Amino acid sequence: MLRAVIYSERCKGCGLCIAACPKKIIAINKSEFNQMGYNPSMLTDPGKCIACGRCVIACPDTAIEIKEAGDA
Amino acid sequence: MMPVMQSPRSLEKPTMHYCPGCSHGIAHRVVAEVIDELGLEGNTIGVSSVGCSYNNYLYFTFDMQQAAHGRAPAVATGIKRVHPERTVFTYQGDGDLAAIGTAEIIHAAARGEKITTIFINNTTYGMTSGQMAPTTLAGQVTTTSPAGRNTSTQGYPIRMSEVLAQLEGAVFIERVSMHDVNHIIQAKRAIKKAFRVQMAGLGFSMVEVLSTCPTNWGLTPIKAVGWLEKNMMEYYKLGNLKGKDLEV
Amino acid sequence: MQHEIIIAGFGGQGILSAGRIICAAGMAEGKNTTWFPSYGPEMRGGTANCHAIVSDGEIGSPIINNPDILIAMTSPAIDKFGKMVKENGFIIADSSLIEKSRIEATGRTAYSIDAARKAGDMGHKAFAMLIMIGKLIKETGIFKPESVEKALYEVLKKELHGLIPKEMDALCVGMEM
Amino acid sequence: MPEKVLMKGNEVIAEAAIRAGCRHYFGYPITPQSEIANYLAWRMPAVGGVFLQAESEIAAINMVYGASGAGARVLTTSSSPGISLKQEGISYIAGAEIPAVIVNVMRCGPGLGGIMPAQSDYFQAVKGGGHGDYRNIALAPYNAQELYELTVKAFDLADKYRMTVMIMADGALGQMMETVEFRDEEKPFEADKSWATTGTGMKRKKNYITSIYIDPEELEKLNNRLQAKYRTIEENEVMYEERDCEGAEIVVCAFGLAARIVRNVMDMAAAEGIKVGLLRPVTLWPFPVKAISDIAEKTDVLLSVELNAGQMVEDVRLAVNGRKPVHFYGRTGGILPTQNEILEEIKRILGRGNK
Repeated sequence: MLRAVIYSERCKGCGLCIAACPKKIIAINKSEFNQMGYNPSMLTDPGKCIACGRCVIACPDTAIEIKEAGDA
Repeated sequence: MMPVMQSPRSLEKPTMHYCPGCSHGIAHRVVAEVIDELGLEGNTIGVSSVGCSYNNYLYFTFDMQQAAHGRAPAVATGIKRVHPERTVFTYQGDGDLAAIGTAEIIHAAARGEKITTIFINNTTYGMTSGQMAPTTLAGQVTTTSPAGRNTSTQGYPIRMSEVLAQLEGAVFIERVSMHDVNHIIQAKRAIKKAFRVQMAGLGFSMVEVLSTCPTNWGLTPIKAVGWLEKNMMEYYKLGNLKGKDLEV
Repeated sequence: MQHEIIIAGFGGQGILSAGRIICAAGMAEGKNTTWFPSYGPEMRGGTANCHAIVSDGEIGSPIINNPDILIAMTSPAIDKFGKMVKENGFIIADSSLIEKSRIEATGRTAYSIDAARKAGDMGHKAFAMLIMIGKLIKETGIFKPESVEKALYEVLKKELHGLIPKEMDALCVGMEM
Repeated sequence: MPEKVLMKGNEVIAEAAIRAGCRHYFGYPITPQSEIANYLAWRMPAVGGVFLQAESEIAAINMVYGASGAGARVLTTSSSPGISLKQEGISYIAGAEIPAVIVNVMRCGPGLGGIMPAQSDYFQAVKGGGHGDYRNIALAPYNAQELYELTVKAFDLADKYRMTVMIMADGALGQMMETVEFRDEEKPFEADKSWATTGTGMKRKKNYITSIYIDPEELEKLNNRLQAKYRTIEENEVMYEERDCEGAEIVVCAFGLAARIVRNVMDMAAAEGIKVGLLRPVTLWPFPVKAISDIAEKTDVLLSVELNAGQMVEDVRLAVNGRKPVHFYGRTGGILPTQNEILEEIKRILGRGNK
């Protein structure tokens, strides 16, 4: 099963993936800070991901990939 | 089936230094993807310029040279004349290309130098903290036009794509935007074609990329893409200015 | 032995070429030579001059303050360079172009020959320079006439090589003046 | 067989570059060096090389940066005001540690100045010019033969040390014709250029060429490396000519055309029973400090003769270090000091006034 995987350590929390997601299942994870000090994005409902890749295209930090679920 | 999407081979893995939401990161990835897809990784020499992307040689996996402010087209000319069989591109911002380096870009284009230029237009000098650029819109507030760009004393923004499209040596010129997914997909198509034009030895090619600078615009990344769409796209019309029908 | 020669006139008289011919002829005989032209705006009409040095030894400055010999093709050239000629030096002046009084005013030994008129009679004004060089050979024995022929082949453009036999005739005319 | 030809100084430089294996030239016209470009415009294509007339001196030096970074032997040439414009690129080339040969056929300044010969860019070449702590190797040819020899050597030095080498000729040397003997074949120094941007070919890690170091520690490391390299060059590459300095009453320091004028003065002085020595730096940087220091032990007085208002004299004084008086004589504006003027100055210094 393919889905988006967010590498939170690379994420700067810009939110462009949120705007790009047609399923509205990406949000900023306010409870987590990464090494760079940003609140990274996260998938709120991974099961709904259709692996369309729009978040990958929108991300300026190559922090998202489409992979087989469980690879991350 | 759905392809697995991952970071392009031509892009190094470390995190880039750009601010959150900055279009540079997207443009870098798109350029790297195009180079991968055209099989050019081992054949490419890039030229970094001065501005926020001054050290993007750290982010690509192919050979690169860093150029003085505005001089990237001259440096690329030198490289291309030594290695005509290689793919050579410059990656320049608007201060670099449209102010201090105006002479170099115009003459590289006029010579039909077989190089490709990726021109990042975000209407501001990002690295030096948001000063007025040659592409700053009329009325736009920057640190050196605090009351908004006053065209009677500060002149008008330059549409470089239109300027360069007039030159015989420039064979492919297109303006694209990176503000949303659909536009990024179109932008990639244009960038790929620009490289193909170079590979076919046809002449100078450039893609102007409308980009955001959320930090210096004082906007969130999301609001910044909205500002670009509302303000920049009106003055800087998207589309092909030259070489639309080239078969490459 | 060192000969320091200034050749002066105006653009189009073959002044710079004359200097080169003198140097190339000297070189053909194994001598050291230098040629230094007036350059820049002066190239565009008006006066022209060059400094030619032919020497058995090492040449220091290629620029001549006090020439042994002045080859003058115009009156302004005599006025400008005449008094710079060494006391024991001499002037070769084209009397068909320069007033006698101005030559005399220099107070130097001068050979006045009507080279331009003679050259006109021979069919080409460019021969005047060769007549002057012929006179230079006669008065100094600086090099052999054959060396001038070699020099002409080197200095003149290929399309002018057909003229060289006549140029050599002009040289002989000069050597007899 | 070596060919001996009568050739214009500027053309000698151009031909020497070809023979040194240079196949890329980028330049912009300016008097009195334009014959270099005119010559290479036909000669470069004839040997399969690249001749490109750039849109400015700034573009030309940056093309040099690109081409040199890509591994080629590259030449650019100009004259004083044009060399000022090139300073930006020269500093970048220094910072990126890549080779380049830059010829300055000097004219007189400041500003647009004039087109007559001068040596007033001495400071610019040996003390700086561009920003930052860097050096150029500066070579001062004396005649057509040295224009050839030193141009060939310039490419070798540039490759060997990965830095800029400037040839400091003056307008007269560029414009004059003189006999030059070309060797049949040059054997260029074979430099390792594995650092060049040639495309990885997927066979090696990427190369990148840059002069920007945001991290101060890294930048100081670069500077330390450069300075160490400069010390090596000062040890090994000093060139000068010493003539008749043994027992000389006065030793004149002069380079290029000024030294040629002094050559004549030496003969004139000898005829009057005055023994004049000549110390002629061939490398203006590295400067022949030791040679001049040694001379200061043996002679009573020194004189620097230059086609400027007194630039090299400062280095002569540093080398002499106060042990002996060092005088200066020069003319500016493109006026050349005459032999008589210099002789009179020598007599004045020696207290031999004859009038």
